[in-house]
Amino acid sequence: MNFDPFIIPFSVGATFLFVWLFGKLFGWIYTLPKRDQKKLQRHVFSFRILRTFGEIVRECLLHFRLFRINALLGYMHASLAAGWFLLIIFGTVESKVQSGKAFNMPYDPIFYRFFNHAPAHTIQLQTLSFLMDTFLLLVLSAVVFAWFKRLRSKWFGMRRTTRQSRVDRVALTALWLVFPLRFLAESATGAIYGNGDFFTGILGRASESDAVFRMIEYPAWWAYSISLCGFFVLLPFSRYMHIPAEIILVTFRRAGIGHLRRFSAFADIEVESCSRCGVCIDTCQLQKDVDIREVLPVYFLRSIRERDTNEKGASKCLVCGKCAQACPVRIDVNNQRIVQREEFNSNKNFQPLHFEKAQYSGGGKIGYYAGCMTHLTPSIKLAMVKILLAAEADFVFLDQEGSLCCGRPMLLAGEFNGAAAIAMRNEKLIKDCGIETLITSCPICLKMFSEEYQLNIPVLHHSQYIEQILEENKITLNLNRSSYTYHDPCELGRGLGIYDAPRSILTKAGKLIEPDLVRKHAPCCGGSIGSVNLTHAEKKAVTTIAIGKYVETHADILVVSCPLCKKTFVGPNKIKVMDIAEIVADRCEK
Amino acid sequence: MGKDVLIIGGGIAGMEASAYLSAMGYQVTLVEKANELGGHLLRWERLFPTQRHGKEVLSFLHCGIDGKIRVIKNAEPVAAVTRDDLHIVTLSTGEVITANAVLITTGYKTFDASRKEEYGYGIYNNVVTSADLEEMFSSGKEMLTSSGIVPRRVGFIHCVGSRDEKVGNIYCSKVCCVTAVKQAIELKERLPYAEAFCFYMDLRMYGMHFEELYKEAQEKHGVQFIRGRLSEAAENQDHSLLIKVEDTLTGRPLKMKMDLLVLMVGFEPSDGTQKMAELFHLETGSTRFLKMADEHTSTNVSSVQGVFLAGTCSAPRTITSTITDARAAAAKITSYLSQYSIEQREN
Amino acid sequence: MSAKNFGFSIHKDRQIDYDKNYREFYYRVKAVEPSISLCISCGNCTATCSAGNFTSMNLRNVILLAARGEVNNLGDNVSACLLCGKCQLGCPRGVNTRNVVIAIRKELKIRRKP
Amino acid sequence: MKEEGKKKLWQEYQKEIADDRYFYVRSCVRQSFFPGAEQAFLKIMREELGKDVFEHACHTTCTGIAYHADVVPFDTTMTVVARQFSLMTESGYQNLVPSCITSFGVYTEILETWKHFPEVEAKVREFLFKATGRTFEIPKNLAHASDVIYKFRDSIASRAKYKLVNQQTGEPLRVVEHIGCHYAKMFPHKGIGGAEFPHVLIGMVESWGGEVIDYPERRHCCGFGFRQYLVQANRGYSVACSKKKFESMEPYMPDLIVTNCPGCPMFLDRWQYVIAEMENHTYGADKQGIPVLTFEEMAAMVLGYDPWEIGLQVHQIPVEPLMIKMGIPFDPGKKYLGKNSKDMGRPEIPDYLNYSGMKI
Repeated sequence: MNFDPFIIPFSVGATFLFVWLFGKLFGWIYTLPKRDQKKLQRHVFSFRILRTFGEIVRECLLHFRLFRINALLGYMHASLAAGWFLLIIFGTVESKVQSGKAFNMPYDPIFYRFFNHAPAHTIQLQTLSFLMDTFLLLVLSAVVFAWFKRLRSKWFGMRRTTRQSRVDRVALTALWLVFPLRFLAESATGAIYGNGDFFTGILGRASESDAVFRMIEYPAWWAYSISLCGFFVLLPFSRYMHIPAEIILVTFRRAGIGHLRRFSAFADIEVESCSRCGVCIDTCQLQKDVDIREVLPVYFLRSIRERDTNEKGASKCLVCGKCAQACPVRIDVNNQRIVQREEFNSNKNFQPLHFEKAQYSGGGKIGYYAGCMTHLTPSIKLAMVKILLAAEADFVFLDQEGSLCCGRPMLLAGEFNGAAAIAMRNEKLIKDCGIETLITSCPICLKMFSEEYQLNIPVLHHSQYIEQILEENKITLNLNRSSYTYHDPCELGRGLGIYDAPRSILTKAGKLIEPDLVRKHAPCCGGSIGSVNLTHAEKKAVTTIAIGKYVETHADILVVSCPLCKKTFVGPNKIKVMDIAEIVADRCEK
Repeated sequence: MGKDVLIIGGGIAGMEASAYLSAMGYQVTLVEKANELGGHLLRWERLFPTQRHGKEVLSFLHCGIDGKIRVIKNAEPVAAVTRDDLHIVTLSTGEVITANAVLITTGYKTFDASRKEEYGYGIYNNVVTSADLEEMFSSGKEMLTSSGIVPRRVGFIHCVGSRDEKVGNIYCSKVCCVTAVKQAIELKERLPYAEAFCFYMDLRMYGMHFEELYKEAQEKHGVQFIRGRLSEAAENQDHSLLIKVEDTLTGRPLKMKMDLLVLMVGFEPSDGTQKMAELFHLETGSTRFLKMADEHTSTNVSSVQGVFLAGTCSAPRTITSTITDARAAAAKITSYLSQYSIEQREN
Repeated sequence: MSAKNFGFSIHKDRQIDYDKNYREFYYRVKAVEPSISLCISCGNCTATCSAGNFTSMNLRNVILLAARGEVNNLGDNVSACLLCGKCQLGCPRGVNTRNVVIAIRKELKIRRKP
Repeated sequence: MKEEGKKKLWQEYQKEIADDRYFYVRSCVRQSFFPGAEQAFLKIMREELGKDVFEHACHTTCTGIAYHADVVPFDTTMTVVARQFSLMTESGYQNLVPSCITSFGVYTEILETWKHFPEVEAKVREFLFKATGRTFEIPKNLAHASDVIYKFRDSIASRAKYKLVNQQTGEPLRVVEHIGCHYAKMFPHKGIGGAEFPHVLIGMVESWGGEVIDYPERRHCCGFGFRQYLVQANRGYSVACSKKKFESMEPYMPDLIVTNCPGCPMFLDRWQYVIAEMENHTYGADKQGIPVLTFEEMAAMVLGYDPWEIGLQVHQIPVEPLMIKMGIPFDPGKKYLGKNSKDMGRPEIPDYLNYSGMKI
C-alpha cells in the first residue's frame, strides 16, 4: 500500500466533502413531498435516466450552453470541468492498470506519479500517460483563461463579471493552485526519475541537475494535497457547490420535480447550483438602465443561499425572465423571486374579500376575456370585438362589465393564498359561462389561465386566435405599405413561448422590421406588474431605453400584444404604438 | 417727445414702468409714499417658484431707474385736476406736477386677518399671517412659538380673506396657494422635524412650475395637504391651537393641534389705490380693485382719459405678471401719447 | 354597578382626532413606499379599480385615512385589493399604488400583534 | 391669549341697551327647569336696580321650540310674535326684553326679515289684524335679559355681598361661560362682543371677581338642538355634544359653568348626571360634577339671595360646593322645603356622583 503523510490533507478534505454532499443530498430528498420522491424514484430506475446522464455530460462537463453564449467562455468552463473529470477517470484507470489490481486506495490516482517512478513500459501505460498530460494541459489552459477573464471579461462576451465573496475568492485561489501545483509536483518527480510525458517531462528535459527538483518535489506534493484539501473543504460553502448541485438539479428537473409555493428542496438545489458565472448580469435591464444591483440574480441567489435574502432584490425585480433565459444552469429565477416575496409577506394567510357581485356574461362558444388591463386600453377590446364579428364567430364578451382579476398580480407579489382564492373564484365564473374556447388579450391573464387554472378548454392569446382565423381564411388582411416593428411582451414571449403568431400576422399586414433584440432577448417595457416597488422614475428610465431600440428601426408603428406594454410605451410618445388586434381590425377584410 | 408721465406708487409695477417709459424718452416722475422704493417686495424674502431672493429682483428694478428718473419719496398726491388733457397733481409736499399721462401703480394691501374673527388673529398668540411668517424668515432669527418652543406642527390656511363673500372678497388672490407651498417648504428647510399641513379649498397651481413646487413639497419635504377650510381655531392651555376643519375628501370633521397657524392672507386694494380712485374719479369694479376699461383688450386703461393702471391696483397678480403688466402699461402710454393709429381701434 | 338604561346611548364622535390617532402608521408606510406622499386624491385609482367594481375598495380613501392615522377600518378596504395594478397605470403622480397596498397590509398585520 | 386683541374686537360689537322701562317676555321652559331664575331677574331689576319691568299676563310662547323643531311655519311664528309686540304697544312699552335666548333669536330674525322685506311685515300685520284685530309698533330696543344684566353689571358688583372668588385661597373662581347658540351666531352684531368671542357673560364674571376660561370647545352647542332632544332616540347625539364640551373644559378645572340660555344649563347640568350613570365618569376636580348656573342665579348668589329661594336645589349637580367656596352660608336642612316649608321630595342621589366630604 502506498502511503505518505501528505495524503492526509487530501483524504481528510475528500472525506469531509463526500460526507457533506451525501448528507445534503439525503436532506434534500428527505424534504421532498412524497409525490416528488416517487417521481424521483421512478426516474432514477428508468431508461430516461440515460438522457439525464446525457444532459449532465453536455451541460455539467461540456457546457454546451456556455459555448452558445461565447466560445471562449464555453471553452474555459468545458476544459476545466471535462479536463478535470477526465484526469480523474483516466488517472484511476492508469493507477489500476499499473498496479494490476481492481481495487486500490482512492488517493492512488491523485498521487500516482509520486508512488510510481518507473517509466511507462507498456503501450497502454504510455498512452494513458500521454492522455493524462494532455488533460492536465487542457485544465491548465482553462486556468490561464480564467485568469485572463478577470482582466478582459469582454472577450468572454461579458461586459460585467461577478464580484466574488471572500469564501469564493479563497476557494478560487485553492482551485487555481491545484493544477499548477500538480504540474510542478509531477514535473519534479518526473525530472528526478525521468518519467514525465511530453508535458510533465518538460522540466526534466530542460535541466540536468536534479538537486533543485529533489528540494522542490516533496513540498510540492504537500502543497498539491493541501490545496486540494482546501478546495474540498471550501466547496460546500462557495460557488463551487454548483458542481455537485447542478448534477442533482438536472436529475431532479428531468424527474419532473419543480418549484413549490414555498422555499423547497428544489429551490435550495437551484440556489446551490448557481455558479455565479455572471452571465445574467448583462441581461438585467434594472442593472443596466437604473443601476439597481440588488436585483441581479447572481447576488440575489447568493443572498438566499446565505439565508439573508435581499428584500430589495426580491421586490424590485421586473420578473421579466431575461436572466432566467440566459442562465446556463436554467435556474428559474422568476419563481425564486416570487417564493422569496412570499417569505417576506407577513400576511401569508391573507384572503381577499369575496366577490359575489362579479359576474360574466355567457352564451357563446368562444369566450373573449379582455382582462383588467385591457379595460384601460379600450381600443384593443373594441378591435377584438370587431375581429370576432368579422370572423362571424359565435362569441361572447365575458367581462364586458369589468373583470375579476385573474390572480397573477397577487401571485407575483407573493400573496399565494389570495391569488389562489381569486383564481378559484374566477375559474368558476369562467367555467359557468359554458364556453368552449377562451381568448384573452392580456398575456398576464393568459399565463395564469394556462398554468394555474384547470379550465379544460383551449386558452388562446388573441394573436394566436387571429393567426388561426387568418389561416382558415375567415378574415383576410389588406396588405399595406406600413412598416411595423414588434415588441415581445415578457409574459407572452419568455413566459409562454408565443413568438411566431404575432409575427406571422404582421408579415401578412405589412413590412416587419425587427430590432436588435427580439424574441427571448426582447427587453421588458418597464411597466411590468412583476415589480412591487420600482419607482415611477425608475420605470420611466427602463421604458425610455427600451423604446429607443424600436424607434431606431424607423418603423411606422410599434406593435405590441399586451395592454400593459401598450400603456407603458404610449407614455414617452416617441413612436406610434398599437396592439396587434388594432392592426388587424384596421386592415381586416371579410 | 419731452412729454411728462407721473407714476404714483413705487412698487414693482411703478419701478418697472418708470424704467421703460424713461428709456422711451419720457420725463418720468415717480412718487412714493414711503421712504424707500420696492413696495411689498421689500418684505418678501424669497420668491416662488424658484426660491430666489426678493432682493435680487429689487436690485434688477433699481437698475432700470436709478439716476434716470426723478423719484419723490415720502409724498403722495392730495389733489388732482384735469385741464386740456393735462393732469395737474398736487403732492402732500406741496409740489404741483403737471403730466400728460398718469400711471397708477398703488398696488394692494394684505387682508386684515383679524376680520376672520374665528381664526383668532390678534387674539391667539400663535396665529400669524403669511406676511408675518415672511418677516420671521427674513429676520434670520430662530423660529419659535410665543411659548418659546420650536414649533412641531405648523398649519397653513389658504384663502384667508379670499373667495369669501362674508368678508366681501369674492375673488381669488392667485398667489396665496403657491405662497403657502413655498413657505411650507422654507419652513421644512428650517425645521426639518416639524410637520407642515396646508389646508386648502382648491389648490390653484396655475403658473408654470407651480405644480412642480407642489410636488416637491409633497415628495421632498413631506408637506401634507388637507382639503378643507378652517372653520374655527381655539387656543389650548399651552397656547397651541386646536383647529377644526372638514377633511372634505374623507367627508369627516377633523381636529388637530397646531403649534403655529399661518393665515395665507389675500389681496385687497391698498389704501392708496382706494384714495387714487377718489382723487382721479376712477371707477372700481365689484371687487373694489380699479376697473379696467376692458378685461381683455384694455387692461391698462382706466375709466379716465390719460390715467392708466398697472400692477395689483387692478387685480391680484404675481410678481412676474406685475412686471409684464408694467411694461404693457408703458407701451400703452407711449401709444396714447404718440397718438399711434392703433389707438383708433374700438374695444 | 350596571349602567342605567336611558333608552339611548352616547353617540361616538365622528370627528377625526388627529392627535389621538395612530399617526405613526402613515410614516411607517411612507418609509416603505415614499411615493404615497405624492397622492393628490384625484381618485383615478378608485375609478379604475377592479376590486372597486365589486366591493367598497377605495384606494384614494385608504391613502387619506392612513395619512390621518385612521387605521381601524382600513383592513376591510385593503383586503379587497387584487394588486392588479390598474390604478398604478392611471396614477398621474406616479404613486406606486400596489406597494402602498402591500405596505399597508404589512403594517396592519404588524400592528394587530399585541 | 392676547387680551388687548379681544378688547379691540369687543369694541366693535357693542349694542344699545335701553336704560329703563322693559317689557319682559318669559321663556316657555325655564320655569320648570330652573324656576327661581326669572324670579331672581325680576327681583334684581326691580328691587336692586329700581327699574320698571313689566310683564303682560296674556303673553305667550314665541313658538321658538316649535319653529326650530319644524312644527310651525315662519308665518305663524311671525304672527305670534307680532301679537307679543301688540301687547307691548298696548301696555305702553317700547323696550323688549326676552328671557329666552331662542326667543331673542326669533325676535331678531323677524325684525331683520322685516327690515329687508317690508312686504312680509305688511303681510304679518294683516294676518294679526284679521285674526285678532290688533296692531303693533316695532320695539325700539331689543335686548336679551343677559344684555340688561350686563349693562348693570357694575351696579350689581357695587351691591354684591359675595364675589366669584374662592374664599379659602383668595383665587378668582374659574368660570366657563356658555352662550346660547341663538344669541349671536346668526346675527353677530346683535350680541355683545359678537359671535366668536361674546362678551356678555365674560363681562359679568369679570366684574364680579371671577376668571373666565377659554377652552377649545367653547363655541360648541350644548346639544339641545330641539329636534335632537325631543326625540328620545336622538338624545345620544345631544348628550355627545355636551360630552365634547366637558372633555374639552375638564383640564382647565372649572369651578362653575354659567349660561344665558334656558336649554343650555338644563343639558349641561342633567347630562353630567347621565354621563356619570352611563360611563361612570363624573367631571369636576372633586368628581362632584361642575355646577351649572344661569346668569340670573349667579347674579342672585353674588347679591346674597337665599340659595333655596332662587331654586338652586333643583340643580342636578349640587351647588353647595360652590357656595362653600364662595363663603355663602346656607341651611342644608331647608334645601328640599318648598313654599310654606312643605317637603317637596328629594332626588335619588346619582350613584356615580361623589358626595363624600360634602356638607349637605
